[in-house]
Amino acid sequence: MALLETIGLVKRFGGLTAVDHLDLQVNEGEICGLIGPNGSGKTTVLNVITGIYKNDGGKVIFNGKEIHILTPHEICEHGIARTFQNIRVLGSQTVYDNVRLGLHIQTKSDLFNIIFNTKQVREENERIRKIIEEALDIVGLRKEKNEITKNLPYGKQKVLEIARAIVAKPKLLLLDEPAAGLNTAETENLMEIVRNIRKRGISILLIEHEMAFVGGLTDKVYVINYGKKIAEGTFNEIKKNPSVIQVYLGTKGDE
Amino acid sequence: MSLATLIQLIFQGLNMGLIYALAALGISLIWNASGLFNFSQGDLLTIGGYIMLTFFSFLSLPYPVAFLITIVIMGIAGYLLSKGYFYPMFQQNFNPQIILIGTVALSVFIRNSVLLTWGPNAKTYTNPFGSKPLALFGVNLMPHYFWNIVIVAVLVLALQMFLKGTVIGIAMRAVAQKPVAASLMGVKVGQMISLTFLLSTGLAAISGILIAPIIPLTPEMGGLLAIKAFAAALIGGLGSFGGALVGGIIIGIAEVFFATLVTSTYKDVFIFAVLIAFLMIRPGGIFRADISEKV
Amino acid sequence: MDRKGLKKIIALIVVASMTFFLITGCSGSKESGEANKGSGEGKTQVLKIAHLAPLTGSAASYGVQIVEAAKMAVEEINAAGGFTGPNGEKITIDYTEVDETSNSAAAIDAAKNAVSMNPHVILGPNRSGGVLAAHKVWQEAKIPAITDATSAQTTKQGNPYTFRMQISSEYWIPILVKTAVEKYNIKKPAVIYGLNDYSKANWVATEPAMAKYGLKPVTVQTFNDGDQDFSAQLVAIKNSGADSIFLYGYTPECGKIIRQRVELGMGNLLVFTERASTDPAAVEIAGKENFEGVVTSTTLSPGDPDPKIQEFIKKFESKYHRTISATHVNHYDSVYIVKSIVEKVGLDREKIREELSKLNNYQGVLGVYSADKEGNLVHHMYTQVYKNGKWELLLEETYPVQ
Amino acid sequence: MGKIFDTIKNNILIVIALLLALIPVIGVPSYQFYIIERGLQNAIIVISLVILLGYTGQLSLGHAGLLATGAYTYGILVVSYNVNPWIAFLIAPIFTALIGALLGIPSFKLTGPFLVVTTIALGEIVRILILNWEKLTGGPYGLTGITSIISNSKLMFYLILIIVYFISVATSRLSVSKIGLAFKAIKEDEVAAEVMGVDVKRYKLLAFTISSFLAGLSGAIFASLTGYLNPDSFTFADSATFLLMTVLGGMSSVPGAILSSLAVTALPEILRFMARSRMVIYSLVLLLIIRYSKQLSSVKISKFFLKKKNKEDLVVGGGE
Repeated sequence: MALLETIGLVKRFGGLTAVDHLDLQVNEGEICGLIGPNGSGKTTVLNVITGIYKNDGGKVIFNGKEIHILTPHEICEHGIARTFQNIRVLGSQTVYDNVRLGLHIQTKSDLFNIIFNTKQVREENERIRKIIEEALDIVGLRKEKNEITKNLPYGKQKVLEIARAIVAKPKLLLLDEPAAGLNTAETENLMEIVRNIRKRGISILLIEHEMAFVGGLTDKVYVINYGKKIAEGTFNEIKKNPSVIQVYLGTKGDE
Repeated sequence: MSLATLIQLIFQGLNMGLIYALAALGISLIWNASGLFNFSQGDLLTIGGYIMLTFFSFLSLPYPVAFLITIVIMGIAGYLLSKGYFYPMFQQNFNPQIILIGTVALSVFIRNSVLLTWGPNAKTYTNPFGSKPLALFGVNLMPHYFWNIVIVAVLVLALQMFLKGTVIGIAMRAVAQKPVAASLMGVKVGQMISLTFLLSTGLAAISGILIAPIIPLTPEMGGLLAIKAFAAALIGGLGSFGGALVGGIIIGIAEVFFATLVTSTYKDVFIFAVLIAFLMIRPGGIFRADISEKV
Repeated sequence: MDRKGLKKIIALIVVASMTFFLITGCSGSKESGEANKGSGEGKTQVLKIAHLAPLTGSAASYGVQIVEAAKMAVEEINAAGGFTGPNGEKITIDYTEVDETSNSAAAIDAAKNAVSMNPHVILGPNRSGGVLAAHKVWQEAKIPAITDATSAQTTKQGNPYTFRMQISSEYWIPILVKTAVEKYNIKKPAVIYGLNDYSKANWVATEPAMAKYGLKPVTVQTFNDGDQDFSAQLVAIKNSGADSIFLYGYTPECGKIIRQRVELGMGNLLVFTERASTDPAAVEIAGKENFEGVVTSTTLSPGDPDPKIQEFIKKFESKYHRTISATHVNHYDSVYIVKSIVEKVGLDREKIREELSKLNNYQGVLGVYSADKEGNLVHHMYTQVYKNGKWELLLEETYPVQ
Repeated sequence: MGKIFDTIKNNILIVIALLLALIPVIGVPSYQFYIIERGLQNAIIVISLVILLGYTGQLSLGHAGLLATGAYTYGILVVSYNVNPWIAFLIAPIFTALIGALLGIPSFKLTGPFLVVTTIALGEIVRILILNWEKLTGGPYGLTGITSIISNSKLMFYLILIIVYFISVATSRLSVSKIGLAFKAIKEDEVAAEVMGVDVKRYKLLAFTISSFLAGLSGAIFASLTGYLNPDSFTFADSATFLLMTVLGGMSSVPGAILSSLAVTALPEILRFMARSRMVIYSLVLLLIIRYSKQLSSVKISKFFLKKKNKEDLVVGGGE
C-alpha cells in the first residue's frame, strides 16, 4: 500500500503552473527520488505535500488520509518531516536545541508543569535528552552538541537538519537536495546516514541533482519537467528513457 | 448635510490629509532605501518647522531664503544622522527591531531638544499665502489649501522623476531593492542610504515649513501627527509614494467626516480601527507593499 | 577564576551598585538645608520651597510660566536680604524647581523627590491629575502645598494640606455666562471643550449656569489635547445655528479653535473662554485680528488700570522679555503669601498650614486672597474683552468666601 | 574564589532578590524606596516584553494600553465594586490577558512595522476609551481612592519582590522549555517551526496572552502603588520606554530586564539635578545605549547572565 500518494496535484503561481496534475506514490519502506531540471517544480511539490503551499487541485493522501487540507504543523503530526534546500536551522540556538525542536510534538509538558518545574517535566527532559543524543550519534554531531548552530560548517548544518527531522519519528522523510554543496566524503557519509534512517522504518522521498547519490539510494525515481511527470521507474530504467535524456540529462553539464 | 458643508469638509479633510501624506512620504522614502520604519519622521518635521521659524520669524530673512536654508540644514542633518547613527547599525547587522527602537528614542530626543532650544510655548508665523479665507458659494477656503495641493503634487512628481530618471535616483532604487547586488555593481550602499535620509529630512523640512502657519509649532506636535502618518503610509502601501498620498488623504477625509457625522470624541479610535481592519484584510495596503521581505 | 570572569563580576557589581547607590545615595546631601531648622536667634534661617511644575512634556508651557513668576518673587525677596521672622531672625528663601513631566504617575515621583528635600512649603503641581495622584505624598509628610490651575476636584479630596490658587469654576463660569447673556445678549450658545480634567470640569459648571437663564447649549463638542483640526466640531457648531461659543481647553487648542473659526467663516460667532486664552501664546497662534471680540474670564487682566498691576507687568516683561499671562501671576503672589505667613509664625509647617487655611483678605500684589473651607485661595475675577489688539477690562467681581 | 563567582553567576536571580530584600531593612528614604518599587513594577512589564520580543520576536508598542487595562481593572473593581483587593488583583491580569490575546490575532498575518503600528493603534484605542468612558474610569478626572493590596508599604515591597522573583524563575524555566523553544523557533524561522510541528498561530497567541497577563499584573501593582489612575500615564511614550528597557536589558535576559528596569526608572530621577535638560540627556543616553547595544550586550553585562548555551541569544543584532 502506498504511504504517500498524490493524485492529479496542481499548484499554480499566477499564470504559471508549477505542478501540473502530478501523480506520485511512495510505498512504505521505500526511498524514492524526485528529479528534474532546475525550476521543474520539485521543491514546490515538497512544499505542497508539507502544507507550506495550498494546492490548487488534486489530492495528497498520506497513510489513507487527505492531508492537503491540513496546516503544516498538523501534517507534521501525521508523520511527515522534511529538510530544506536552503538549510533552515535555528542559527542562534544550540545544536541540541535544534534537534529538540524536532521533538516538539512529542513533548507533552504544559505551561503549568513548566512553571512549577514538576517531576513530569524533569523526567521528560531526561527522556528527551536520550533521544536527542541518540539522534546526534546517528548523524555524528554528538561532540558539537552545545555549539551554536551558525558556527558549524555547512555540511554539519545539513545533517543537523536531518537529525532534527528524524527525532520527530516521521513515517515519511522528505529531503530537499541533501547532498548539494557537500564534498565527496561528506556525500558518502550522508548516504550511509540515509540508509540508516531507512533501517529505522522511515520511508524517504528525496530531491537530488547528484546522480550518484540518487542512483546509490533510490528504489524508484520520478522525473518531472515543468511540473509534469515525464518518467518513473528505477534509476537504471529512467537513465535510458529517451525523454529523460532529452530534457534532463542534457542539462547535467550544469551540475 | 448641505452641499456647501460637504465641500467644506472635503477641503478640510484634504488639508489635513496632505499634511499626513507629507509625513508618510518621508516614511516611505526611508523604508524603500533601508527597510527602516522611521518613527521619528513626525518630529523631524517639527524641527524643520522650528528652524524655519528661527530664520524667517526671528532673523527676519526673506521667505525663500529661509526656506532654502532650512532645507539645506535639515538635509545635512539627515545625512549626518544616517552616516553617524543608523548606517553603522545596518552595517553591523543589528537586529532591525533594535534600529526601529532607535528611531523611537530619536523621537524622544528631538522632542526634548526642541523644548530646550525653543521653549515650550506654541509658536507660529505669518502665513505667506494669506490668512483671509476666500468665501465661494458658502464654502470658506484658505489660500494655503490650494497651494499645499500644488506643492505636494509637485513634490511627489519631482521625487518620482528623481528616482526614475537620474543616475543617483536609480542607484538609490537599486540599493532599496537589492542591496547586495547593488554593492557588487559598485553602488556605495551606505552613501545611498544616507542620501535617502537626506532626501527624507529635506522633505520633513518642507513639510514643517508648510505646516507651521496652519498648525502652531509645539515640541510635542509630531506625536499625534506621526501616528496618523504611519496609518497613512500603511493604508496607502508602505514604500509607495502614490500610496502615501492616497493614504494621507483618505485618513484626513475619513477623520473629518467621522467626527462630523458620528462623534469627534472617537475619531482617532475610528481611524485606528479602520487601519487594523484594513491591514488584516489587505496587509500590503492599497498599492500593495511587499511585506514579506523586509522587517 | 580567569581575568575575563573577574571582569564580568566587576561589571555586575558596578551595575548593581550603580542602580542601588545612585538611588539611595542622593538622599543624604539634601538634609543640609534642614540644619538651620533650630530657632537660633539672629542667625539666618532658610525657608525651603519646592516647586512642582511640568517643565517637560505636553504642559511644559505652563510649567515655565509659573516657575518664572515664582522665581521672580523669590529673587526679589532674597535680593532684599530676605525677611524677618517672628523672633527677629533673618529668613532667606531656598527655592527648587522639580519637574513633574506633565504626567500624573511622574508627579508622584516628583512629589516624593520634593518631599525628600524636606521643604516647608510645596508649590504645585500645576495639573489636576498630578495633584490627585500625589496629594497623599505631602499629606503624609505634613507639608502644605499650594497648587495652581487645577480643577475643583483637587481641593475636594479632604486633604487639609492642599490649597488652590484658582477660583472654582462653579464661581467664574456663572460670571462668564452672565456677561454673555447680559452684555452680549446671546441666545444660542454652543460649547466646545477639551477632554482633560480641567476643561471637563468647566463644562460641568457651564450647564447649570446656562440653565439659570433658561439657556441650553445647542450643541456640545469635544476635542482631544493635541488635536490640530477642529473643522468637524466647528462645522457642527455652525450648522447648529449657534450665536456664540463657550470654549474651554489648554492654550494651544484655544488659539487654534479661535483662528479656525474665522477660517471657516464663523468670525461673527462670539467666543467666551477662559484664562488659558489670555495666554499671549493663544493670541499669537490665533492671530491678533482673529482674536478681536473674544471675551475671557481671568485672574489677571493686563487691561486692569490698577497701578500695582501695571507696575508688575512692566517688571515682569522687562525681566523675561515675554508678555504676561494670567496663568503665572498667582504664583508670584503665592510666594509672598508664604512669606507673610512665615513672618508671623516662623518655619513650622503645621502653623503655616493653619495660617493658610485661615487666610483672610490678604492683600497680595495682584489681588485679594481668602481661604474657603476647601482651601481655595483666589476669589477675585476679571472679565475682559480683546479689542483693537488689547485687553479691555469688562468687569471685576469678588467671590464671597463661605 | 572562583567558586564563589560561579555560585553568584548561577544564582544571579537569588542574589539580586536578596540584595533587593535588604532595602526595607536598611531603611531607604520614602522617595528612593518608591522609585525602586516602581522599578520592580516596571520589571514585570519588561519581562512580559522579554517573552514577547526577546523570545518570540513580536514587537509591541502598545503595552502601555495593556498596563492601563490591568491598572484600571484593579482600580475599578476595588473602587466602584468594592471587590476585595486580593480578588481584584487576580482578576486584573486575567482580564488583561483576554484583551491582550486580541493583539495576537493581527500577528498571524502582520510582521515588522505593520504589526508595530497595529499595536500602537490598539494601545491608543484603549487609552481613548478609558479617557471617554467616564462613568467607569473617571475619564479625564482619573480614578481616585484606590486602596492598595497591602497597606503596609514594607510588606507591599516584599510582595512585589516575591512576585518579580517568582515571575523571573518561571520565565527562565519557560525559556528553556518546549514552549520557550517554540517561541524562539518562531522568532528565527516561522516556516521551520511550523514544519516541525509548532502550531505557530497558537504559540503566538500564547506569547501575547502570557505577555498581557504579566502586563496586567504590572498594571494592578501600579494602581496599588499610586492609588490614583489617569489616562495620561499610559501613552505611546510609556510603551516606548518599556521597549527601551527591554533592549537595554539584552532583550532576552530576565536578570538583565530587572536591572535595566531599575536603572531606566531611576535614570530620570538621578538626572533631576540637570533640571530642564534632564530629558534631553536621558534620551541621549538611551540613543547611545541602542547604538552600542551590540557591543554592550555581547561584551559585558548581559552576557554574564546567560548560561553558556544561550549566549548567542543576547547578541541582539543576531541577524534575521
